Amino acid sequence: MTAADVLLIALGAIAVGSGVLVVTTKHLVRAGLWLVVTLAAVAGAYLVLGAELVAWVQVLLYVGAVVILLLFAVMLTRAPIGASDDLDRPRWPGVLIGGGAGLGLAALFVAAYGWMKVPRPPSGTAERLGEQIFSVWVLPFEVVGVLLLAALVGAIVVSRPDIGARR
Amino acid sequence: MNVALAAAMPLAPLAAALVGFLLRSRRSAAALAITATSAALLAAVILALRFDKPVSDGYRAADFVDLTVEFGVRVNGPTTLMALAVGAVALAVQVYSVTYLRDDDRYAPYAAQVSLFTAAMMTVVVASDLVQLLIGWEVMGICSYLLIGHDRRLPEAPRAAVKAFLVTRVGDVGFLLGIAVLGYHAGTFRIDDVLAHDYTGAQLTTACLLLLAGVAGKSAQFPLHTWLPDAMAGPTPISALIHAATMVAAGVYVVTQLFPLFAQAPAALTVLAVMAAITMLLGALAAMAQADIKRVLAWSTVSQLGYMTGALAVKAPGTAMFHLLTHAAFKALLFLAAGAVIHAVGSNLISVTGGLRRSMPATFAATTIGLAALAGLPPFSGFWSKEAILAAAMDEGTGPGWLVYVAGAATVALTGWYATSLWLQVFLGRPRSPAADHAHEPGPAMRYPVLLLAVPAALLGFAGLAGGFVDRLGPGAEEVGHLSAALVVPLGLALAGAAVAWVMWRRGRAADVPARALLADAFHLDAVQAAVVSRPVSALAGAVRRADETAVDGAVLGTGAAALRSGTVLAGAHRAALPRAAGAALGGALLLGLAAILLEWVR
Amino acid sequence: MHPVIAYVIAALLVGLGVYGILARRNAILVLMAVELLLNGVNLVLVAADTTVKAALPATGQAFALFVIVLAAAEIGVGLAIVLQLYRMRRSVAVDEVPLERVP
Amino acid sequence: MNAVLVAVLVIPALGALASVVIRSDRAGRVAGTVAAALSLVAAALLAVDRAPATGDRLSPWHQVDVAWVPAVQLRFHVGVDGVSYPLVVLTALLTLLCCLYSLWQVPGERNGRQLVALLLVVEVGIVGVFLALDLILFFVFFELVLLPMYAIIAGWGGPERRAAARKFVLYTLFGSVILLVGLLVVVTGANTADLVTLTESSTLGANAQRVAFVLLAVGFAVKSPLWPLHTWLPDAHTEAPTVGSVILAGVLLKMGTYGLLRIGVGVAPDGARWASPVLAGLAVAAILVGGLVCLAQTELKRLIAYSSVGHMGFVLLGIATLTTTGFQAALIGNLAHGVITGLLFFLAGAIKDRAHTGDLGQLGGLRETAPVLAGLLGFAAIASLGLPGLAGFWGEAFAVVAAVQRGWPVAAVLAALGGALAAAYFLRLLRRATHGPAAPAVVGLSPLHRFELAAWAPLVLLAIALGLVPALALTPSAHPVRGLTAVTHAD
Repeated sequence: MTAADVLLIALGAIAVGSGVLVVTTKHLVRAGLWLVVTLAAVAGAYLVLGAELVAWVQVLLYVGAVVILLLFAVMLTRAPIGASDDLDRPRWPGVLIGGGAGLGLAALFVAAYGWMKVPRPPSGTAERLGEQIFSVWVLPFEVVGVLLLAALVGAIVVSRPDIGARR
Repeated sequence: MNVALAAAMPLAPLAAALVGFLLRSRRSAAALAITATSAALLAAVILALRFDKPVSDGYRAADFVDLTVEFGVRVNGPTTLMALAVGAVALAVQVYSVTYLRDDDRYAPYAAQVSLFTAAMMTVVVASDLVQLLIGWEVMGICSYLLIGHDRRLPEAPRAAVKAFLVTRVGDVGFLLGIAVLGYHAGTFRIDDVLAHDYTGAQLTTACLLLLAGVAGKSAQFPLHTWLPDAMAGPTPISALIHAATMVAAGVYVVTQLFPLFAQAPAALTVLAVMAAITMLLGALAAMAQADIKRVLAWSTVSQLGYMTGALAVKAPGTAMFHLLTHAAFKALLFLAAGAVIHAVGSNLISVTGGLRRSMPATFAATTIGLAALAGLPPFSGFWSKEAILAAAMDEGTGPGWLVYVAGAATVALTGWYATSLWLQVFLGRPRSPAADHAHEPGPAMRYPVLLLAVPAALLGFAGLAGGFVDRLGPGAEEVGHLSAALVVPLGLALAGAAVAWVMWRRGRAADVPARALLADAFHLDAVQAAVVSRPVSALAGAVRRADETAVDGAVLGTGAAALRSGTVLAGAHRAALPRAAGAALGGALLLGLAAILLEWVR
Repeated sequence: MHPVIAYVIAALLVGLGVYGILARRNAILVLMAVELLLNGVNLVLVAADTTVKAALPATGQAFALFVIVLAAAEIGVGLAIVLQLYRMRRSVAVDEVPLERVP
Repeated sequence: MNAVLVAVLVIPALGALASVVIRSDRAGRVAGTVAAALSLVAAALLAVDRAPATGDRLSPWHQVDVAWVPAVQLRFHVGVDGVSYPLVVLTALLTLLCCLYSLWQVPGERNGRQLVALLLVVEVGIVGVFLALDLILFFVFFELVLLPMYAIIAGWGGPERRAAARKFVLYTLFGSVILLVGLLVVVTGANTADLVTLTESSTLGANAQRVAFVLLAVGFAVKSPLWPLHTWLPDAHTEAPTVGSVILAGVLLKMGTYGLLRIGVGVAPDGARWASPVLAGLAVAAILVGGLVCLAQTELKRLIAYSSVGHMGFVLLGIATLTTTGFQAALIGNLAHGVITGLLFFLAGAIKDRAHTGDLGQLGGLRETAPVLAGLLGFAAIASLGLPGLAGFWGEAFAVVAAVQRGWPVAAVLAALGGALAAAYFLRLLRRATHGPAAPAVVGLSPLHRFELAAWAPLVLLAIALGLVPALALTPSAHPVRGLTAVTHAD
């Protein structure tokens, strides 16, 4: 049990705990806020695992952008501020499949890795990752750029009823 | 030369038939048909005069590698006589038809069909190969179909035509199979080779019994005789042709040609004897009760054919051949004379005739000769041949021989009765209708064939006294031309039958036969045939059609419909709302994962 | 350090995400659950860098970056659709989305 | 002569192209007809200057063998021998007659040059099937026929044409899929697709032969068609235009029986011997079922279609006996059926066009109002019922003889009874349609056109010629047939 393990367990507990709240809370806005906690905890886990750049991108992009976007959407759809009772459908299929998937995967991982010990990897700095992305993964990178552009255009077209509407 | 003559006999009428179907003009059709038939008759006459020893020649027509079929000619004694009879009767019929069908606008195809009929019969007569014989055999069947259905005014004609062809065709199934058995074992269909081949007993019995089915169909033997009386729907000259020299004669003729095979198959001969006995009695009994001149003659043909097959059954093919020839002469005569009577009174019914003796003296004389020959009165032709058959049956001495003898003797009495009765009712007494009152002789083209045929009908029996003629008849003609004391029995029976008819006629009750309805309908065998064969086949056909359309095609259409329906169901299942779709997808993924793990774990 | 800890956390996050997708009716909450799921996957990718001997170093991290970008794109489009849906039907409940083509 | 061999395939293809390209309808039809006539001449020329026989079982008179797609070892290998030659000529002849007929009349006054073009494409496919000496090439031609035929039925057919065309194409496609699997079993098992090699020296194992033969037989049985895989046929025939029915019955069905004999028996003789009793049983069932259904049938074209089922039953029975007699009977039966049924469909089409009904209950007395038409119908029906002296006799009678030879008396008896049934239903047809008083539907029929007579006369003459001189068809095929049975009787 090294310090890294302890840290990881603590961050994991936070992530999973707030994740549970995300999918169970009756307040829409709180779900969004709990999501922030989860994402932040996962970013911490990245740091522990030595993925510095990923961690910061996670904070910037997820916590900074995605969640804000989600909260905007909550507001734009005029969600009620208080608790609402109609957020969930019958739970058991979700419990069954979700539990099965989560615990099953966990069991698989445990079976696969056991209590294997590895050295701490070198930290993934922006420099190292950047070399990788702009040499080996440059083609996917470009493709992702095009995809983002397409998503941008798509989001605008879909959300604006006056574009493409029949006159 | 003999070969060429023999080949000309079928080929000349065949050519006339093929060309004749394209002709429209009545005059050229008649000229062509009569010329060709005359040529065939001429060839037959020359061949009969030149004939010295049997010849056979042919060429390979069809190569089935293991089996070959030959087209050729095969001439022997009976061939020459049969060809003469066919040619003579055919010519008489052609000439007679020119007048008889004076008002018919379909004379041209009719003449061509008669030519084809003649060609087919000639083919059967001279065929050197069983398959070639089968060709003539069945073409005759289709010609009889076409000709019986010729008369458009008779509503029953098409039905009778179909019946004639179908009944004989059912018999031909057996004939074809018999030929197949013979040809397969001998490795050839050549008649000479087939006769020379050494078959086992079982093979011969099978083949002969199968051939007998075909013979029974063509020669109108019980139980396939039902088509012949109905065939009267055809024009009268056609009846003469079918009954005298072609079609019905073909069956008997073929058995005489193949007799060496039958002689080694006693079982087949026994069956033939039973068939013959039933046929002659049945025909005579049915003839007694008919109200229609032509139907009397038709049933008498059935009965006389029984004599011929009876002669075959007692191993006397030459005698059968003799009766075939005398019968050809007097039956052609009788039909053509009956045609003259029908032409004169405008009806087939006996009840509208009467007293025609005075108004139609030539027809009267000819019919008298014909009926006397039919009844077996000396010295007319039928007497000689019938006595020879009965003597042969007596000589045979075995069970089949006695069966044929007893049935034959009884039939003699019945024949005497109905021949006399017909003669008295039609020609004697007084006219029983206005038409009969004003009857007159037909034109020369109809009169002369009748008168000419009267000559052989009267005198052909004496030919049996000539040794050369008897030799030509082939084996089994020992009894021909020999009279013994035993002839007293049949002669007495014939005279007794005639006497009874005379007495009944004098009392004005000539038509009062006991059990008339039963006899007139020939023991309801038609109805039996319909109930046992026709109706079940029709019902089966309907059932099969329904089954084919619902079950077999239903399975096909059902496959299509099922595919469509399952497609619709699956498509509906895929149009799920997001939660269900997501649940299904994620659950499916989970299951796949579990399955993979399980597989790994099992391994 | 023991990578299995990170893996188990990732697996649990995936399970939570699946549960959320299946159990939530509100489209925005479904999208949040999707984010949880994606984070689980990302965590696996990053943790895999420590255990898998790859030909190139830090491949998992590069993949994780791509996934994050994709997630951003996805959330953008997804929310646009949700807003459009809200505009049309005054509701964002996923099980009220009509399957038939609106005439 | 090898150029002629290719020309037989190329001329109709060019003709089809020409009749589509030419703008004028009339000129397009004429161009197509000329191409059909030229291809008939080329086909007839194939009998000239034959190469001497090199093998026992399959030695083509002429052959062309060039690589086509070397990557998959596909060769363009075509050739003609005594088995295929009569069928090639028959195909060319029937196509020419159909083109002639289309010069005069096209159903519903729809586009005639397209119909002619499709007929020519069908000819290319069918002739290709008969000529192909490579299994894959065979399959390509086999499938080439399908779509133009679909178009002919769907484009120029009767009121229910779409359903019938769909059924035709789906059903036969189903058969083709099975056929393809069978061909691939052979090709992968023997490692060659060359028919000459395969027939002369088969290297297939016993099990592979059985599997291959069953697959091939099912595939060909759909096309032939063999009961109970026949139900596409009546619908297709009833709805197809006259020329479509003629081609369909006349030569398209022959692809099935030809394939069964040439490929099924030729490549998998052991499999054929193993499966032959079943095949014979089905063939006899086809004969009887065809006959009985006809006896209860009330529609003219359907009746003729079902009669085809019976006739092809005789052909398949001949093949199933695996005797030379049976093979020869099957080959001449194929030809005779093509000629006679082609004629029957021409006549049925003429009657339906004029009387506007094919219902036997509404026809009647045809010989009173149209004696020539009635006479021709009578001739065709009589020829079709297997009257000795006409073409149909040899195939049917000798299929029965072959069954006796093979030692199948029951099959022989039943098949012969089927022959009697054929007589029954054809005479019933004639009695309903031609005899009796004239029905209202047949009063005032237009007289026969000279194009009609020109299209029918060759078929009438052929029916008589094949009947009187069967050697015309039997002599060329004697050698290959002897070789084929030598294989099947090798034990």
